[in-house]
Amino acid sequence: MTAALLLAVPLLPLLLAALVPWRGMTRLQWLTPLAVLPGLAVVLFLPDGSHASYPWLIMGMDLQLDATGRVFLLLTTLLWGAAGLYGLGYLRGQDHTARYHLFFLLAMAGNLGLVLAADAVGFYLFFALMSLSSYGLVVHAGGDAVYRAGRIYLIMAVVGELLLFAGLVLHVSAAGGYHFSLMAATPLQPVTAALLLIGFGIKAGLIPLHVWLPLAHPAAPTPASAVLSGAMIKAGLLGWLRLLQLEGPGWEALGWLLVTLGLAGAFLAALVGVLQSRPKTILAYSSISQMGLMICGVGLIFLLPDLGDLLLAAVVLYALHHGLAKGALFLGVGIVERRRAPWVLAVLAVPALALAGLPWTSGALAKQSLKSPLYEALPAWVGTVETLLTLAAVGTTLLMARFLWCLWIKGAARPGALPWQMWVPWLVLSFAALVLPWVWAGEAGSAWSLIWPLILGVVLSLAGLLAWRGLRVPQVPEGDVLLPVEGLARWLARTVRSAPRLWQTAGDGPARARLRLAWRRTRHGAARLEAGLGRWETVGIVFMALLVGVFVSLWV
Amino acid sequence: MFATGLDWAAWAVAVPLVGALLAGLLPRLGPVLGLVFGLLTALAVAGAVMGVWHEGPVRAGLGGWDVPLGIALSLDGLAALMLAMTAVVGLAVSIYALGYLRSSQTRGKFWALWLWLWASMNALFLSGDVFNIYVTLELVGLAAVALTALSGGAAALGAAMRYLLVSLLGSLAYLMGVALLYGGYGVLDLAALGAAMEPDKVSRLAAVLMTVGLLMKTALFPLHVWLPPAHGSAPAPVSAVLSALVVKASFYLILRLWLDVFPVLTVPGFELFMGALGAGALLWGSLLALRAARLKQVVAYSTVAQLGYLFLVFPLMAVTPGAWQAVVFFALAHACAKATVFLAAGSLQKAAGHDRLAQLGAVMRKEPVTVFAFGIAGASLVGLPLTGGFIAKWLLVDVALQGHAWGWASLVLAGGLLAGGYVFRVLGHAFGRGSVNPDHRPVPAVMVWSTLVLALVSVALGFAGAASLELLALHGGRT
Amino acid sequence: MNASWLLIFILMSSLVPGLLIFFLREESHGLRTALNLGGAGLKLILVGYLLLGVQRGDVYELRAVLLPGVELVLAADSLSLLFATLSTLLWFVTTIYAVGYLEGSPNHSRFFGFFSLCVSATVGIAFSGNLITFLIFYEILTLATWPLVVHRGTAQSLRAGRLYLAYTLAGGALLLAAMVWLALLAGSGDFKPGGYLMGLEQEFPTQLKLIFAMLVAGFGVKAALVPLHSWLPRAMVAPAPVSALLHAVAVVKAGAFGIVRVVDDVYGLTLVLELGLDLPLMAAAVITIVYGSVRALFADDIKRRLAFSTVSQVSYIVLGVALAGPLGAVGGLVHLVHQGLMKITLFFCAGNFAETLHIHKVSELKGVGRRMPLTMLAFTLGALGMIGAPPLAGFISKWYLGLGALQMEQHWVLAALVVSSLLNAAYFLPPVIRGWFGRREEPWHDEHMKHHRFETHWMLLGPTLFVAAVAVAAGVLAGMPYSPLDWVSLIVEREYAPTGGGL
Amino acid sequence: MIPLYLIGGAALFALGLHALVVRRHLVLKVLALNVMGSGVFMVLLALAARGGAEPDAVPHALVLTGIVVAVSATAFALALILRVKAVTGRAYLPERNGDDPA
Repeated sequence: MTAALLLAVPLLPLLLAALVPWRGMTRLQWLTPLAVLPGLAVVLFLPDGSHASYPWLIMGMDLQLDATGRVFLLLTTLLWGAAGLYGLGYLRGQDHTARYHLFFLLAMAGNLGLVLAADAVGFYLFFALMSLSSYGLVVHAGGDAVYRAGRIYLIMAVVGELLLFAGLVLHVSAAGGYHFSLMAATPLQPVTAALLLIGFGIKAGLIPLHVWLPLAHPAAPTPASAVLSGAMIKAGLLGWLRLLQLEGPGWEALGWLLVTLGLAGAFLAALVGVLQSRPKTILAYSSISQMGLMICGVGLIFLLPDLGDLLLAAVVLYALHHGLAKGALFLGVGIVERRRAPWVLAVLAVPALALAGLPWTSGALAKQSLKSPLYEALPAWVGTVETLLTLAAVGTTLLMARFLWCLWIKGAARPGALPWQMWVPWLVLSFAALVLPWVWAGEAGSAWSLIWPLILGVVLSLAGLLAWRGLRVPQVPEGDVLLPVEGLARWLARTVRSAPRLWQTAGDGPARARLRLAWRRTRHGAARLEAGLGRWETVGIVFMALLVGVFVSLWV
Repeated sequence: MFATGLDWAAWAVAVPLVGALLAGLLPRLGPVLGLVFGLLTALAVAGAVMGVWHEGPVRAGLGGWDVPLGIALSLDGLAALMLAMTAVVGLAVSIYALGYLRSSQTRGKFWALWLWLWASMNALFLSGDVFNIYVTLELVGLAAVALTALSGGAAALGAAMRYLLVSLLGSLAYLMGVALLYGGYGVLDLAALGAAMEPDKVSRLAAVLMTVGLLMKTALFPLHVWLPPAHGSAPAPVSAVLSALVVKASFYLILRLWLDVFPVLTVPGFELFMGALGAGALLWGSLLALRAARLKQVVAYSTVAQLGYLFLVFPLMAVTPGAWQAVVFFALAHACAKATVFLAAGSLQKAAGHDRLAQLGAVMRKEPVTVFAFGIAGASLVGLPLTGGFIAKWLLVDVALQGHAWGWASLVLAGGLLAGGYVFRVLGHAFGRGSVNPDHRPVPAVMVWSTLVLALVSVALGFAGAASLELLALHGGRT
Repeated sequence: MNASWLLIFILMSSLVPGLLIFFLREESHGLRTALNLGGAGLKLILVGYLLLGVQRGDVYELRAVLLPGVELVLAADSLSLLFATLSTLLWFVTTIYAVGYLEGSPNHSRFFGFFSLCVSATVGIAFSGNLITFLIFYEILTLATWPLVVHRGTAQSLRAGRLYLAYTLAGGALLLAAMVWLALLAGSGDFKPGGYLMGLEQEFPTQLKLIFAMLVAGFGVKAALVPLHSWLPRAMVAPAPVSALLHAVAVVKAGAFGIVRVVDDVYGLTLVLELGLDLPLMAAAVITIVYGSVRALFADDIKRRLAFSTVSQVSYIVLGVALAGPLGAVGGLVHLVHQGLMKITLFFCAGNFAETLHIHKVSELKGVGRRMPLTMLAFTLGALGMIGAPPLAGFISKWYLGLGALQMEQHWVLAALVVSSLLNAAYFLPPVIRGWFGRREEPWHDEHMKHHRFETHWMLLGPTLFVAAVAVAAGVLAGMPYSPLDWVSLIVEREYAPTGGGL
Repeated sequence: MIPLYLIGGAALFALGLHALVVRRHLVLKVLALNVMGSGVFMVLLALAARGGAEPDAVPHALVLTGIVVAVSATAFALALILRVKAVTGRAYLPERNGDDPA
């Protein structure tokens, strides 16, 4: 029973995916949101440590539910279910809905499966399934800009996959098996750790590997953006939590690296995000920024192994909070496009403020649980980190203000009906931010450290709003550091292509012509010589020459 | 067994001789006589081979008259194998000729001459003394020239005339050598000569004259020029016999002489010289086969090339004494393959009315069996597996490498590749989209199937390597 | 009667129909198809029976003396059956495909005759019990493939045929020399796990190295090792079924299989390691893998791209064997099957595109997914498998290759695998993406198969989907008994019995 | 005496060879071959006489046989020349070697 239920979590979306593309099966699309049900059932009914093996599948696969997995599975099912329902309304009347649902279900299967995977191969399999099928979601709308976004997304995803492949193979080889339990028992080599760091970092939006995010999120249809930003980028985080060993000597450097990059991401992404004007791009940068905080949290786990359990729980909670809030924000973008009403904006302000850490929201809970362990930590630098974490909320507040502003002034792009499939999931996710603290027993911290950055952010936003018209805001292109890299790649491709000599097949071109000429000359020469040999006089001379030749040779 | 191997061997000479006489007297019955006497000859040869197999090498004077004045027959494994080769190819050619010459003016003459040639060759293989060899050599030469001239056109007559002059010149050189040998040793018997041979001037001079005379008849490069026109202009069965058997007869003599009579004279320089000539033949013949525009020319130049292999026997024997067996097996494989190729070429020429390669494609597509036979035999020439050619090439490379003769081994392999070049060049036309030939004359079935059967003999030879080597080991020359 | 005669029957089951087909008249389609499929089906059954026998541990062996010391040996071991089963299964499928593909074109009898000969030669290669027998069938394969390469008869295909012959015949000559030399040093031993040259390395180290190089170069021609590969892309002028079966399975695999035999069963891994032959072979394989991928990247013609991809992918097999460790061997050998399945899928798809819509170039694939979704699906699965996306077959191969590289402490090979996979993605993803997401405004102008019930002729579509499904199953169900991975593990266990190891 | 015959035979052989090469008319070529043959026979006879009082019978038998062969060969050659003359109108070797379209 457990085995069947666990397998059904990824299998049901897969089966549905196999059915929806067929002509005459359009009605099955309605089942898409229901494909998360087995996952929800697992979250609700299976105890921690539920486990099943499928030795016939691939090279043998194991699925397992643990505490971390349960939270991630909850987030994933909620978000995919909500986005799935939302998508039904969002795409009504559009072309290619079958294709959209196919990729949506495939990615869903991957995302659900990877949470349960208990071995490296299974994890990698579902991770790849999710990453590659999301391409279909990213490029769904079509058009040059979208294809560019898709291309970048795909390149990054494939590179990430391959680095992961290398990292996993290295670690599996060292461990002698690919089950997480076995792998956890084997010390991680630095190279392996680096590969895993980068491989998952691409997905998690670790700077400077984040460049695909600001391009892909605006390009994708809104429900897809919601799951991309809310659930899928968390898969990278989960990967780290599963595979990077949170203890052991020599990991300080890794911890410092993650803390530094995380904090840098939190601030830089906020800075760049504020300079954007498309709402979904702003949200994407916000995601990078928020992921920075979580990454910083992971780094802290390395640096403060004593607090590992608390910090781990905090990071997981943060992920849940961010996923739900960000999902709600993205879905809200689609709502505003159709109903540019103040109440919509008001509802949207809930997850936005939650992200910024408004007390009594999930954001407050998450931030508190992340920061509170730090108060007890001994090293002096912890204080600085804590302060920086708090300060990051200013950036978040600014970003949210900017987001709401841009959404308001640019809304109503696609007026149309607002079906219940859209607003119901959106409301559910929006208010999840308020519900979460009630179901999650967290400890309350000092509210002041949450509120002052929020207030500072609001003040700065208002100041910025007033100053906005008089200032020429510097434009940062979406994808920031991507552009120079892209230019370099183009130049390389051009150079390689324009070196035809290098790619010329042997035997083509001038060499071939020369060869042909030489062959013709040889043939003519041979014919002339043969004709000469054929003259009777020559025969006589050759005969005598041979007599002499053989005679001489007999004396040699 | 009612008769000894030698009796059978004598019948192998006598039967075709009688057949030739009868066919000459009764030209209208030529085909029937040819077939009947061909079969009988083959039967006699089979008896002779079995005889050698069971009794070992034998020799005896014919009719009780021994050497020097009588005619002595000598039969050992080598001779038996040559007889067998002649019989197999001869039989196939005879059957083929039934179809080929059906409507020809010349068929009356053909059968008499062909049986005559067959008898002469058998006699040559069985001759045990140098003068008898001269006589049989001359008989072979004249019969071959007559067959070449058979079609009667200007080209054929010119080629035949040239062939005749070359043949007579070669024979006379050989005869001069015989005279010198007799002067030196007073005997004519091969074995006796071999036993008495001293490396003196006269012997060397005799060896030179005899060898070069025979080289001329073997058409070794650069004395090959008479061969392509002769083989190219003769009727297909004749070309097949000339290319497969007649040149081998003179080579057989060269081999005999240097195995049984002159081995004491061999020096590295001579071996190298002959090897160089062989290499030259191999390269030159292949080159010209690659450029020839007509099918029969391609095949004829292929013969020039492949004859080069035979002369590698000298350098190879220097490093591995048993190399001659490999070369003889090669000759055997080549005979079957080359005869097949010529017969197939004849069928195609007959079907198309010409043998210009460029315009042959359509006809080749209409004659798949013939092309298939050509392909199998071609594979044997190239040395591809499951054919006699492969075993021959294996043996040649084997003996070369045994003696660490890398150069000769590479030459053998390179020759195979060149053969691949011209064989597949021909076959390529069967697959080309060339012009459609409107006047395709169907080829009689007997030609098609005899060609195919001979091709299959090439395949069978691929499995006969061990048996052939065993037969060759029964070598009675120097006893 | 001796059970070993089964081997002869297996050879005959394609040879006899092949020879009979040569003599059939062009019009007798039904009889020809019946002969073809009957032979293929019979062979499948016989091979299946043999498979069970070999797994039980039965010995099948036939010998005939060709020359003193030179024997023709047919024998069935688990490695033979890996190759034999693959080629037999794919022969069956490809025959159906070819019947559909060649509908309405001339020279059927010739085509199918040689086609059957090729399969006989391939199976002969699989069941060769020593090097000489291997060479014999190897050369017959050359001979039987050439007519298929030049089948179209255009100047281009004749040129391709010439090039093919020039390479393969030269390769064959090199092999012949190497084998004679080896036979002189060591006699002509039968293939056996661990090789039969042990003890000679003290006496003839240099000679053994040289012979190894010659053997690898000789087999490398067919396995399309760089720089001996350039016949392969040219040979793509052949009809699609030929490219599919022969250039994805029979010919290139024959070369790779030869290298496998040389490394595993002639020299033996110990000797290969002792003589230091693993590293050069590995280097050759890696260079080929990367070079082939780069060339594929710049090829617009679909079949040409697939051909260069073959160049690259076949070397995975060589790489796996060169790693000379059990895990690497699993990766290499299983790729023998996996690559065959995936590549034949891709070639079938390319054939379907060309036959149905006259699409020959990657750039023309835009929007083809709407018109031919099933073919495009098969193409996608094949392409993703080639890239190594889990859970498809290619991933299993690469996974084991990676583990094998690390097991033998050749970390750089892992890097090469990653780079090559990246390149694979770079040349396989664009056609897939273009096919599904590209938009085609104008209707398809020259549709051939409009009248068919499916997107194309069912004899083209059915085999394509079947091989795609098998390729997927080979990956997804790799853990099941009788999967390629399972069978390969059996082979490797037998090969490495003393040393052990495995995951 | 004997060396003279020997040398004479060799000279005849050489002369015949020379004529065979340089003379163009076919009858002359056949004559040249006969001269060469005579040279060989002369050598054989000289060798027969060398044995002492009793001349060796074997060379004589050889010469006789040789003459028979030579006569038949000559007859055949002359017949062939007649055919050549009848077909081509000239009793010369064709200048082109065969029909190879060079």
